[in-house]
Amino acid sequence: QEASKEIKIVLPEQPANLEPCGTIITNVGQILSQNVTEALTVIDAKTGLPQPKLATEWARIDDMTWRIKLRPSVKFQDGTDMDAKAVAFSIKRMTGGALTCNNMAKFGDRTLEATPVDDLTLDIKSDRPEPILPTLLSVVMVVSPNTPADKPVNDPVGTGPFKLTSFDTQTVTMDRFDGYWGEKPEIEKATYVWRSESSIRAAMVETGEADLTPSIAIQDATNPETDFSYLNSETTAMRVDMSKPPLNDLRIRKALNLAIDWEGLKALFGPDVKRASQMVVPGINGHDDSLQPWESDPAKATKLVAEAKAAGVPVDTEIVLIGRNGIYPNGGEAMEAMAAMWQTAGLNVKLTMLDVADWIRYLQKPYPEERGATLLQMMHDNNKGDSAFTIPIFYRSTGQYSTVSDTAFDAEIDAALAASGEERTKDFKAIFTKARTDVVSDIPMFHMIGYTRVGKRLDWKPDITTNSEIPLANIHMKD
Amino acid sequence: MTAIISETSVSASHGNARVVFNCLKRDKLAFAAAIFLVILAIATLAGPPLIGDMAAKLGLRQRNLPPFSFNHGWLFFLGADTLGRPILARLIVGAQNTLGIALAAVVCSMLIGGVLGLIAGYSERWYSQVIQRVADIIMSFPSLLLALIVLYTLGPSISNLIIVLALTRTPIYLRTTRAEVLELRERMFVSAAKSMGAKPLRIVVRHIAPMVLPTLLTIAAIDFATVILAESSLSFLGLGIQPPEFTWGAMVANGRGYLANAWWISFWPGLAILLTTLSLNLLSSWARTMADPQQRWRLQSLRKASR
Amino acid sequence: MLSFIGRRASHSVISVMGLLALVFFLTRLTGDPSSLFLPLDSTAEARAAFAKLHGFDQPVYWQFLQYLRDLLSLDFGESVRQNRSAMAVALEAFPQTLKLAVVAMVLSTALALVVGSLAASRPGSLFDRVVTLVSLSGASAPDFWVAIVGILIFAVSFELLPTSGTGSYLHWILPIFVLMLRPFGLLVQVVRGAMLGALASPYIKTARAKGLRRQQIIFGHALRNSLLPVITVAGDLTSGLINGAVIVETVFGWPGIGKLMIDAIIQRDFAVVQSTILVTATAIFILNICIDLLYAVLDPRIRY
Amino acid sequence: MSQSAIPILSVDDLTVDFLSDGAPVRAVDCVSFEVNRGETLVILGESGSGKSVSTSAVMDLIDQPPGDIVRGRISFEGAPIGSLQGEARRSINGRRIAMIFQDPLAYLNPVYTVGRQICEVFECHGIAKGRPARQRAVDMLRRVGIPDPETRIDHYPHQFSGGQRQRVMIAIAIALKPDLLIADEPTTALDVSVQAQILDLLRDLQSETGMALILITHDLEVAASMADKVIVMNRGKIVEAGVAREVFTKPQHAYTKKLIAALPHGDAAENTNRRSTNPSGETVLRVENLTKEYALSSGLFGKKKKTFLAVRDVNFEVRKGETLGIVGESGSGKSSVARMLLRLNDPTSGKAIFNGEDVFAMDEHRLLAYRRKVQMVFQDPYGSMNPRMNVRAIISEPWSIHADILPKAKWKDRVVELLELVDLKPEHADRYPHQFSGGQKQRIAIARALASEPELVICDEAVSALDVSIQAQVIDLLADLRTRLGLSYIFITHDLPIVRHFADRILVMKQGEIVEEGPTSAIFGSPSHGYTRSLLDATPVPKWLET
Ligand SMILES: Nc1ncnc2c1ncn2[C@@H]1O[C@H](COP(=O)(O)OP(=O)(O)OP(=O)(O)O)[C@@H](O)[C@H]1O
Ligand SMILES: Nc1ncnc2c1ncn2[C@@H]1O[C@H](COP(=O)(O)OP(=O)(O)OP(=O)(O)O)[C@@H](O)[C@H]1O
Ligand SMILES: [Mg+2]
Ligand SMILES: [Mg+2]
Repeated sequence: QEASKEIKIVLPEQPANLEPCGTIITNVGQILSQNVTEALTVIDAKTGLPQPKLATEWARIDDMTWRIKLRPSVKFQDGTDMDAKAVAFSIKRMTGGALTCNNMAKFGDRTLEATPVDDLTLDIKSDRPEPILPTLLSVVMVVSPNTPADKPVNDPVGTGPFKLTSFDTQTVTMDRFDGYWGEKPEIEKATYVWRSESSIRAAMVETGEADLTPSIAIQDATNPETDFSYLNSETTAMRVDMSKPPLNDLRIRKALNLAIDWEGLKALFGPDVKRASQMVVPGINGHDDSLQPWESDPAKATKLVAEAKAAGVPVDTEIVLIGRNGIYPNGGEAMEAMAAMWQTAGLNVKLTMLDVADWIRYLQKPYPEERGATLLQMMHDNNKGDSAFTIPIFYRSTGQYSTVSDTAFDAEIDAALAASGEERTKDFKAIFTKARTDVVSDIPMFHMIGYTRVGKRLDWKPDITTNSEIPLANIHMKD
Repeated sequence: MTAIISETSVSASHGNARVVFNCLKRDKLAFAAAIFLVILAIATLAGPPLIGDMAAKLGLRQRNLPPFSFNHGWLFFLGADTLGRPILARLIVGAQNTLGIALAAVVCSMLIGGVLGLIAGYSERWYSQVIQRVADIIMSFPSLLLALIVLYTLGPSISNLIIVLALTRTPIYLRTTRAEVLELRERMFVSAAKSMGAKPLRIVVRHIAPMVLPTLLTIAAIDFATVILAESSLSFLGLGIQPPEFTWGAMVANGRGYLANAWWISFWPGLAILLTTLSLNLLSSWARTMADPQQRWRLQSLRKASR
Repeated sequence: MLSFIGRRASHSVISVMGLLALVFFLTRLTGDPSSLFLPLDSTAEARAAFAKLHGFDQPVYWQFLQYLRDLLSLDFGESVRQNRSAMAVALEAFPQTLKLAVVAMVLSTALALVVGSLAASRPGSLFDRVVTLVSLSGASAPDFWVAIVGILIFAVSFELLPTSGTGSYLHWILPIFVLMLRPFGLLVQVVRGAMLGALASPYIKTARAKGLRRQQIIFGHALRNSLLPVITVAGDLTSGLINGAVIVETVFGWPGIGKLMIDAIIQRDFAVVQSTILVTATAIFILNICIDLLYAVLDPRIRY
Repeated sequence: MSQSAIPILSVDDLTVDFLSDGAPVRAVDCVSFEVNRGETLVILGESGSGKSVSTSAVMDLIDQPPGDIVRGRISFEGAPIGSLQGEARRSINGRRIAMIFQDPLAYLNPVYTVGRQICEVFECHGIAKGRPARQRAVDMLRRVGIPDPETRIDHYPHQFSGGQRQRVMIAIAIALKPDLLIADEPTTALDVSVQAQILDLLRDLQSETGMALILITHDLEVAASMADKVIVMNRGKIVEAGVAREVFTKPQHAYTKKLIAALPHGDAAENTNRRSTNPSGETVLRVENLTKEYALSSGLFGKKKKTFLAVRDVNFEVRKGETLGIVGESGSGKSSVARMLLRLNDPTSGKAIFNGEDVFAMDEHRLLAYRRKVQMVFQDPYGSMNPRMNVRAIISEPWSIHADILPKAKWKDRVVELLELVDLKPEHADRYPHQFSGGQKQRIAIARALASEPELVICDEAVSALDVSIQAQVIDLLADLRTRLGLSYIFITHDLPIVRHFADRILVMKQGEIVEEGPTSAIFGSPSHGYTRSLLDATPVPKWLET
């Protein structure tokens, strides 16, 4: 039956554009990734390791260079061949600077140079040793060489199993691409719409107006038959500004961790969230399963504060707790609750909720000069499989969000980043342990859970990657 | 002689209060509204010291506690909110900020809008045009943007909140006033006052403003709700009132995500807003009748002759 | 009369230009778009490049001059988010909002005129009381509250209406209903108040002496004399809706200008902010001119 | 008109109260009368005696509450109509019984053209629609003597003069040739010639359709010329009733006697006049070449800007302590002159020199001082009072505007004094304008004008709604003030006996121009202009003297 092969997905936000270079933006990625455009590699959700996609194999030929073999006889949706030239074009388009490219953020300030070796082989050279290049390549969407190189587009042409047919202010639609190189998907047509109210999205799936919606609020996930929870790659935390008294005192920072009623707080985010002890989720290279999160021990927290006070730490100084509106569901309430708990512990915490643009000033360096002691609400999303996307920005003294300045720690981090294999994993774990117990520059809260409502017609389950992609090819119809 | 006059005037003013009260009693709905507002005022003033910090005390284990049970104490009779705090207590404590902000914003915008509207309507000078075009500009200026700008330049605070709310609501009063003035100033009694030598200020204040005021009061009474709700949507941007302070509007907004599961979180504050607005409206409509000599009989005893 | 329109139009053009300038400078006080547009973890260089690409590195007055120059050639700037002309984005969204606003306002005004007049013709009657209570409750209920509960009831429980979106006429019902609540409530009260005064006027006696029907007296004579405040308030409410029926657009997924403007403001997509304001302000200014003309049509004594 | 025929209207024992917090005000007390087909009943009576209220009751125009018809039976053609509602009432009002209201400005809807308001009568009774209705309306306007009816039909009430509005009102009432016409002071604002025309029109209608007429008037000459039967009311009661001739020639009741006696009979006025005795030579006001053009754009997008020359090159002067009477055709620009003198309308050209200073060139400050010295009694007293102010506030307004006139402590007493001067009661001070009869409002307006102790008072039809006895009292008051304080008056009126009695000099206006000017006795003795002569000749003759 024709009709039943069409599905409708309802997203929380309208994608502002469909530029394939912006697939790390959730609502762009959920539409384009794996559907319209594909990358050279994909990250395996369980191991965090890169798997072949448009690239079939890769090897490091020297410190700076990787050689990639491409999948043969792949065609773009406009009929052009996917070859080394096309890939080189895509890499150039992304890194060339003629275009503001969101995905570039994953590369930091690296520069890449791709040179075709033959039709299906190319060399990628970086300006510094890059042990995890194949992981990074998972964010390089390969687009048709006919795509303008200096202008963002809204009608991307890739190699994926679906071809974009329309994009307007109300819907995105895509049809199955018959020339796809891989297995033919069951779904023939997909329509994306968007509603920002979680309860409306849930209602749409319930009434059959839509078939699937990622990320509904926990209070709307009431039907165990259709609502699936999945550990997404997000970790929530509070960043402690270590440079300002009284937060520069370790006892206070520990007390901050201990003062929270973690079990109670958990109720805000649902029974399935996982208490976090570090800033990356399980499955990311470097995650230390054995690292224990802080327990809740308000009595001890109060004691620590009293000790610090006795030692002359100005614990009465006002600590500004900076929250961000709408950062994650119930984020505001969590801040209110935590502020109350810290006040109970004897700290002078004052809550300010800010709009993103204002909040960002506190998140990123350079921090506002006039700030006092601050605690900053934040959320970190590492879905790229490697702790290299986390550790340097938070813990290295040059890190963009870091308040730590410890040269010894910097050196440790640098060594870990240059390492590869087992050693890399071990080093990362050590760093997380140190951050958790000795530095305490942050208060990891929870590894968050996403809830997805999947209509009864579909046979599909969300996983950790759902926040960045919803591959239609994986969705099957029930009977 | 003077003694007699002063004595009679004293008893007259005493009598006036009685007359007004009697008139109020004759309009059942307005009377109920007045009683509600009095209770609200008492609760607002006397409630917070009594309730203390019960309203702010977390109870994460009784999140979203359903209403109508005394198991957790009477404060929980209306249920608990998303952080397990008693809604009833929060309603009482939140009233102060809510009513304060709304009252200040509505009164400011009504006064400013009304005065400017009188000027814009009565005067034919250049500034009348300027006032109107500025009002047009404010009307076209997205209130959210205004809020953001104030937030960025002045920082969030209750007084800035009131400024933003008052500013965005001013044009409606201004334009309504002006429209009525345009018609009123052509009336004969205005000409008559002019011919007696009344200065424009006097004409506007004594003759025109009292005729415009009832309409403004009608709008203001409804605006009360508008302002409370607008304040709650601003709190999404961080311009609203900052936790741990809260208002009814913020409470409503807080329950927004829970309408399907825990309706009571936003229902009670919503109801409080509704009842307050309703009461104000009933009173304003009563006052309107009272102020109009041609309608006042509706509130009078109307003793008929025996037949 | 034409001279009046001309004068008003020229004043309005100046005001709109002033508004644009105001918006231009003030929005730039509200933070740097690059930190919002680029992902949180992008580098300082990337941000600088972005700023350069879009000219944000220039002094503000210079940017403004550029903007003015572009305006002359009807170039309203590019949306940094949507990768297309900001004016196109605004003009695409505006009709959607306008449709909603016009339908909601026409319906609620018409309904309010009838209901308010009838209520005023029998003040204190049961009908009057019910109208007052219902309209006021509607006007003071939080609109998102009504919207969501409406969806839960009519779309989810009874499956009578679609939850949201656009398409058939059924899609219009809930959004229009929600949009009408406040205007209806306010207008009913304004109509009722003005009508009470008008119905007590001597010319109503003349109408009665002529033998006119009750409806003709109420709607023909009294209502006509009460319209001034009504159209003013209705105009103001319309401006409010034109400026964005944000809640309705958000909840019902209606691709209108209100949500667009809010998003653009939050994301500091300046070109879009300016274009949407230009569009809505133009509409509002035109509306206000029309209302001023209406005053003179409705009341021959009014002169400008 | 046989004896046995049932009267077309009979009112029996009508009693009307107005209710409020205090004791009810009895406006009409046990009034009974009847009218037959083709007959004219004239109701005479003191101002405020319940004439308008009792006739309004016939048309069910009294709002209950606050009005309260305590008892009474009203039958039309024998059938009771007191409790008729809806359709049944509609088929009578306007079609069978029509009414001309006393205060035409307030009783015309300000936002509709007069044409529409006339056409409406045809439309709502299903007589005619569209073009034909309009054509009829034009005819009606022509019949009541509105010049250029084709154009004027599209104008709004405020663009008409007082007398013209009154005629529009009449046109509305007689449009359907009703069986019974209630005319409440239909000619107070009309000059004698137009008045004659209207009275003829009414008589024609009576003979044509057998219309019965209830005419309320203060003008005894008019009453005499129209009446078949007369009733006289005083304080809500009928004090005398009978056939016209009897009542006029052999009045029984004291009040009636007083009325008839107060009538300034033609030449008798020459002798018993209240003209100024000591006219000084000092000129208070000199008007030079005053001209007023009204812009006539009907509607918003009015085609071409037409203008209407309402006042043309008018020159006159007013001396200290004298009364300048202005008489003239209705619509001849008298009120326009008055309004310009008070700077309520801007003149198109001309000058008005008040005590040596040009009024039209005064700055704001001087203007205030000027307006203190010059007061006006408006032609529409109701419109000129703020409906939200009670009488006390209205009368004391001049004192609060000009703080130096009277200290606040004395206001209360002075208000009472002024009210008594114009024959109102002290307790009226707490009432609001809408609670008064037409004549009472007019008296309030006079009291207000006198309150500010002016030098010049412009009275625009200031006593036309007053019955002769009160009229005489007010004129005496004015004359007394003039003598004692040297006040000057510009006295605009249609009532020739009054000007003859009161004015020192008279201006006669026609179509915006002064056609004749001179001392009163000269004008009345040897009128030179044709129009003046026609005015003086038009004095009506009692009906019972006609053949
Ligand atoms: N709405 C009202 N409320 C209270 N009293 C009223 C009201 N209308 C009229 N009256 C009183 O009723 C009495 C009769 O009024 P009415 O208008 O019938 O007088 P009238 O005989 O027509 O006088 P005039 O010749 O001055 O017009 C007056 O004393 C007046 O004050
Ligand atoms: N606002 C106006 N617009 C146009 N024409 C007007 C206006 N006011 C008055 N007129 C016309 O000017 C003429 C003079 O009017 P005015 O009121 O001065 O007459 P009047 O002498 O006072 O007459 P009456 O005795 O009937 O009151 C009339 O023909 C009238 O129709
Ligand atoms: Mg009368
Ligand atoms: Mg006149």
